[in-house]
Amino acid sequence: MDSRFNRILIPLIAILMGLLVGAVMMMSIGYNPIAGYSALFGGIFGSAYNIGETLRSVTPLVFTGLAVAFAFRTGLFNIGVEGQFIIGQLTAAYIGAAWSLPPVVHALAAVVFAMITGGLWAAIAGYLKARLHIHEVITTIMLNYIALNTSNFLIRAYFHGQQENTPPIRPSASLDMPILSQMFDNARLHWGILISVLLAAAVYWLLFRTTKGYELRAVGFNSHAAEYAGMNVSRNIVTSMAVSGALAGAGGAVETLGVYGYFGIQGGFSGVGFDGIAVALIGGNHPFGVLLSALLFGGLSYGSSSMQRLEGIPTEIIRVVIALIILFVASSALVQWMIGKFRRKGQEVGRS
Amino acid sequence: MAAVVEMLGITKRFPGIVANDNIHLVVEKGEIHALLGENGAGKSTLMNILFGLYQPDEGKIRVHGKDVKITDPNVANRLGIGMVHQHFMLVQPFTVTENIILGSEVTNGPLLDLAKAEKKVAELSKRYGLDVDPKARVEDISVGMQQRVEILKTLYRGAEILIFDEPTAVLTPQEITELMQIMRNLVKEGKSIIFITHKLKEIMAICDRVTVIRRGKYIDTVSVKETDPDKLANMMVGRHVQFAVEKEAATPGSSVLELRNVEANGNRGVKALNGITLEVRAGEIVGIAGVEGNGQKELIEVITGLRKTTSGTIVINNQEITNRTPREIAESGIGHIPEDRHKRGLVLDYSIGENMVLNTYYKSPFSKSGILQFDKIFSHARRLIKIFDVRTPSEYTPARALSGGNQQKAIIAREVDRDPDLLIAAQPTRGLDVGAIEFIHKKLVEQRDNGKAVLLLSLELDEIMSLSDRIAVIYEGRIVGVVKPEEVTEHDLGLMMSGATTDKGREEAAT
Amino acid sequence: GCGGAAKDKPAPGAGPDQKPKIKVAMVTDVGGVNDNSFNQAAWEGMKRLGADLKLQEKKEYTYVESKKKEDYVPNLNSFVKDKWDLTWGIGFLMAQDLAKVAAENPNAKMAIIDSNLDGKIPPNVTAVTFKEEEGSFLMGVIAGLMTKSNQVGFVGGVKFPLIEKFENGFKAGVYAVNPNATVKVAYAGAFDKADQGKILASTMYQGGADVIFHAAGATGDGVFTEAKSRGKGFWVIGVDRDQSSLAPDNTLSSMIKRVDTAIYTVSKDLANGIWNGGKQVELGLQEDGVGYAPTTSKNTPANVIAKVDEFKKQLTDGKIKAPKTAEEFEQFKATFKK
Amino acid sequence: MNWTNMLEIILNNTILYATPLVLAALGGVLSERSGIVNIALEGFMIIGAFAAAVVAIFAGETLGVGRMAPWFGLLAAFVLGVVFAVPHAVATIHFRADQVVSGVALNFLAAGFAIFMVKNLFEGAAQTTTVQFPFEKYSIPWLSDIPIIGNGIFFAYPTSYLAVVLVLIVYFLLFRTPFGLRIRALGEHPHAADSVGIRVYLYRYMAVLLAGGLAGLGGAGMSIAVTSNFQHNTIAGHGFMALAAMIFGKWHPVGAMWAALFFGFATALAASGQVIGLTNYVPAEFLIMLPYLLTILALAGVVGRAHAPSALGRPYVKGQR
Ligand SMILES: Nc1ncnc2c1ncn2[C@@H]1O[C@H](COP(=O)(O)OP(=O)(O)OP(=O)(O)O)[C@@H](O)[C@H]1O
Ligand SMILES: Nc1ncnc2c1ncn2[C@@H]1O[C@H](COP(=O)(O)OP(=O)(O)OP(=O)(O)O)[C@@H](O)[C@H]1O
Ligand SMILES: [Mg+2]
Ligand SMILES: [Mg+2]
Repeated sequence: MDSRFNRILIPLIAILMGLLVGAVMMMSIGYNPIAGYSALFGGIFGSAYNIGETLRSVTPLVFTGLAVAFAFRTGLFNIGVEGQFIIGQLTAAYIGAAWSLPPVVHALAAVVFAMITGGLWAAIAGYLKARLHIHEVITTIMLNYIALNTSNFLIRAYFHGQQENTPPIRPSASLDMPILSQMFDNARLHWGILISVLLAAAVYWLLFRTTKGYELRAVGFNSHAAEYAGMNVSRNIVTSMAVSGALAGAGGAVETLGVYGYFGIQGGFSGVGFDGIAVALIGGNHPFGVLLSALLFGGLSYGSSSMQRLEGIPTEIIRVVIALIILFVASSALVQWMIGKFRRKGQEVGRS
Repeated sequence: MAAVVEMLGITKRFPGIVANDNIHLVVEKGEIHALLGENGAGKSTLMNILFGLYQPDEGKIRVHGKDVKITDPNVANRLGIGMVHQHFMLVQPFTVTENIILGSEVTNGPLLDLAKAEKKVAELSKRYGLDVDPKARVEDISVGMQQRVEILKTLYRGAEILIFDEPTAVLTPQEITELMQIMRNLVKEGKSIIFITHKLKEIMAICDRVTVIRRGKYIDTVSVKETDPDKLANMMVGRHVQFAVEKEAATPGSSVLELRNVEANGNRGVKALNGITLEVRAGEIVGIAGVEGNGQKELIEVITGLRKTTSGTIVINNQEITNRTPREIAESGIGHIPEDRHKRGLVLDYSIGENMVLNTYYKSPFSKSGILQFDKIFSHARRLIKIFDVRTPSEYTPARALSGGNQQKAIIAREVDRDPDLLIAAQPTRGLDVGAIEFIHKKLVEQRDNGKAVLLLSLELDEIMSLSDRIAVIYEGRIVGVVKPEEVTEHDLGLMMSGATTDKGREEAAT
Repeated sequence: GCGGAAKDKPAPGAGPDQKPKIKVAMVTDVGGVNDNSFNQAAWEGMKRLGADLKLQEKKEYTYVESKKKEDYVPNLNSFVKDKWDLTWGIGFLMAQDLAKVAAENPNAKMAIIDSNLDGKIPPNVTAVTFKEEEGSFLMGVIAGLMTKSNQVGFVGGVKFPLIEKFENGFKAGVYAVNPNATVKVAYAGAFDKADQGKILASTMYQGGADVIFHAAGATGDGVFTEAKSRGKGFWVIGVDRDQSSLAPDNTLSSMIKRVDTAIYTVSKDLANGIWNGGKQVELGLQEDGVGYAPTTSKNTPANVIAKVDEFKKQLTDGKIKAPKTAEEFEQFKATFKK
Repeated sequence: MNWTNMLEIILNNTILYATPLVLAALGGVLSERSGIVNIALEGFMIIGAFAAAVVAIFAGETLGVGRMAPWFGLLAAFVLGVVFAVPHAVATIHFRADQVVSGVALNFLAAGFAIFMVKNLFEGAAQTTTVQFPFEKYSIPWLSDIPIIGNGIFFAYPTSYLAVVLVLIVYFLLFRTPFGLRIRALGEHPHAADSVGIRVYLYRYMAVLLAGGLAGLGGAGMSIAVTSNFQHNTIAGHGFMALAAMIFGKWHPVGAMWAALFFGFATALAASGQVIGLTNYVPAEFLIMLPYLLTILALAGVVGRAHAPSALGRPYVKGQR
């Protein structure tokens, strides 16, 4: 019970400590932290529109966070989410524009195929690890760049609409949620949010409730024992990379179908995949933890631009704050120790 | 004689359990003092305290009559206390020399002087008759030699008081006799030794006095001359223990396992099995006797599908399973108690409950259409924990937190409970206390009496002798003879194991 | 706001004697406001407007930086929704997003730099584009005349239409003055990899090129450092703004884009009640929207500059047309004659 | 262009590109050999690049030390790299933080902090001014007269020569000194080290802090040799490439160097490919991604798996296996 209590308390304290340091930084360069943070939180919750956009900016992080977390749970470090996300975006943009299908079906088809391509892309790294024992960290890093340039080439050579972008997807493929968007004053809310929550639940169920999940985690913990128990280690490695990549691909798909309606030639990485690593880790690599940490992470980074707009405070401060929060969450031992000290103080006071 | 170590009223608590509860241990100069107790009794803990790895909650320690606080291994080293840990503290990729000098290196200016260090090591090993190759990598040498490295580590640091935590659990009989000789040399050199073992005859053989603890409590310290194995077993377990395995003569039935000229390569690509032919029939226990490293490991791996054969056939229940997947083979009726419990036997991060279904998790009732049935899984675990007396806080405890002894019981429970046609038991009682051993031997015999086949692999000759109905002797990847235990003495067996019978043949081959 | 495009009254608070008042905001792209490039130029235009109309920073003219592509829409909305008179989107990257916001808020006035919104410009948007090909053409002329080895180079950021305008305009300029000079073209695949820029530049210089024109953002910094470290005789031509400070002794010129002028004029016009919504304002040499940097004279001899001005005239008179795409360049080669 | 020129420039660019990666990868080797995962290399490089640029500018313009300026920058990069490694060390060693999490946090921290400081130091600018006195390439007497490799290899930035020296130093440190023996023992079996009285925490601290410093030097190699300024994307994934080089090089300083050189070679090759006009036959994008493709192919070809130090990533807790 105490540990469950700490599981709530530690992150909260970590967040507070992070914001505190941020406040000190603001003061150090002559900004007013109160004003800064009110701008920040205004930027997050201030209006229906902001709330809506916060949720929108959180959505892709849930997908990438889940992708990284799933891989971690099965003993793999997938730094390739960035690239798998791109593959998903491209696939969805293509199917969304090139095919013509009835509404819902079209959107679903695009998402599903994006999951397949994203999964296959990640499976390359899985295969190379399983068969040739190549460290997945290297391959996934390399595959990021390969994905980026392949996508750029395909768009430029075969699939560009006007300028550097793909043609817009057909309405039938869109994941927009007009009603909800209206409610949030035209914030770009879309079905992807729902999908992300469903996938989080699915991941939880797959990992912790199913036979396959039992196998995948066993292989991650101790491949020798898994082999002894008759599990096919290689196939499980490929599978878990594929699932992880599929989650990333889905993220790319909903970003294309729900937010932009097109994809384009990219000058570099959006960083959403790398942020996914942070999200997964803050969330303790647990699907539901990922939901919460995505909210935290996405909220703060989204709100930071109002901070800059209204108070002229550099958004980097929020990067620093986020960094510190991650650090404090990670060093739970530190926080626990502080809680402990605090409690003991309390008791002494109580006694005297 | 003066007491070199006095541990008085030592108490150590761990979350949920009192590992040591007011324990006394007094060791005198030049004696070999045995520390005896069940698995989880608190022996390793007590020794870890003496070596400064744990701090006692209560009690005091005197060394050479002076009160001391042993805050960390450095202090222990300075007090001349050295420990040979139960789980070796060796850096696998390092050479023997590097491991020995680690922490007090031989240098030449700022640089390591390995050449000089190797000389030193060679001298030491000569002086105490501890034969090691200073240049060899630890990962490449036998467990016995690794142990000698551990001992050299302590001697290199000038230890006067040596702690041996279950050194013999992992040794071959030959190595054990060697170790005994080494220990005798050491006491001749004026060292004092604390010796933890579960094997009473070892205690009777070389110890002067023995301190017995049970469930963390001090029972008594007696002189070996005034006691005998039965008394000791009684003191330690708290009841009478049956050593001799009682079993009727076997009534072998149809053939369950059959290997014909099986060949396979070892890890380094060299041939480890060359032409094994062996049969195990229903209702009999076949023991494999052999010096470690003669192909036992590979033999089991090819049978269970963990290693590919290069030629030959393996048949189980009249169906060929050569080079099938481990799962297919397991399904065809094989149970396997693996030799390395931490590497293969358990997923240490899974709960005991989850480990109890490690190879049946996908079957009904534990899995229904791909979904795990946790209620079934954990009730199953509760049942086994009860029957096999696994000492664990609960079925939800991670396997990592269990005493190795109890980890072993958990594995045996899992495999025996599957009631396989052929049960392969590799080193099933390694590191277990007499009570546990008695229990496990009973279980194996039960299997046999229920008409199942058992393939027993053990380095303990007397275990092989007392359990087996037939003994197959393995030497250099070949079965060099099959005998009945009542027809051979341990001595003959030892000769066969050392390849005596085939010496001539080898010489010819060599020329 | 009060709809109706062309004949908009001066914004509230504007009296006969005092300066007209207006609230103008700009949204930078991911480069940030101090990107040493067009975001920075845009902000300079804003500041000039502010000084001119005595506007108060943050209250009446301001900017917000975008960290990610996803930020564009909310950033644009943040001003549109508090009813600022004019909201600028800086850079083609936010074209689609700006169009979307404009459509959702027909009463808000918006403007975008570097995109014609694929020709579908809503009535409440002014789309400002530049004829980069014309400016690049002039750079080509300089390069073509200055090269001794008859080898010049072009380093692009990412290969897509906008950058290809630079490439082809430049090639045409070179061809116009020096048909037997070869142009080596390379793309870094990124606007933010100075090391790639440096490697490409050194490869070109080593291979014999002596003038390199870059249209590669921060990747171009590498071109400058390489030229600088090689010293005299290795020339580089900058882009977007006057970059000669990066390598004063090696910079021949910079193809400047007067984003600042664009922001300034369009905003000031609105303050004075002139608003040509729904239209594309295309700024070329004619309109001084593009041109060569004032520092060009430092390392470029007068006769070359004279030649440049000559071509500038031909381009503005429409005598010759600078190509935007590979195809147009081929046609140009076919039709162009001395 | 003629082929000798071509070869020269390819070699030269190979070294140019590899240098920062080598330095950072050395840091990675030290840290991971001691058992501490270090995906914070990117962050340390950012900090190093930042510190080097700022100090080189300050030293050059305010102190007026002229050509010496970059050396001050280099020193600053090392120092600030060490400073920034402190939180990583404290979190992972003392507070047993997940080492990957802490590394990710540091990457954020470094990026945020560096730009934040730049904005304060250069009135709001997102990048520093241009470094007036960056490193210049030096050619080594005699050696540089050798055809091709003379100009190819022996005409490089001081940071490149420094990198080579440091590779040797780190190699000796790790494999020829007691310090190294202890560091490697910690990476393999910290309990064993502890049981012979090695101060586990102390040595891990030293390794992680040194790693920060070395990666910092790597960053400096970018900002005061390659780009001559610092901005938010001066370090764009280089830290992760260094990480890859470290693994590719099997956690060995020399191996890491070869791996980094391999990346550099592939990159230089691709660049030359574009310049000589291969783009008429192969799309530019494919040449751009060539290095990454080649890396995977190379790894697929390499026999013998790289296996990480056994205790890598596991926080050390006394009395527990
Ligand atoms: N670090 C620890 N944390 C928690 N419990 C511990 C720890 N060390 C020992 N224990 C508990 O203390 C008890 C005694 O452990 P100890 O290792 O001393 O037994 P042992 O006598 O060595 O057993 P064995 O004969 O199997 O070696 C065990 O039940 C174990 O669960
Ligand atoms: N992390 C841990 N949590 C709880 N108990 C632990 C932990 N690590 C070790 N222990 C306990 O410490 C004791 C010593 O560990 P050890 O492996 O020596 O057990 P053991 O029973 O002596 O092993 P073996 O049975 O192989 O002789 C064990 O009883 C084990 O229960
Ligand atoms: Mg023990
Ligand atoms: Mg034991």
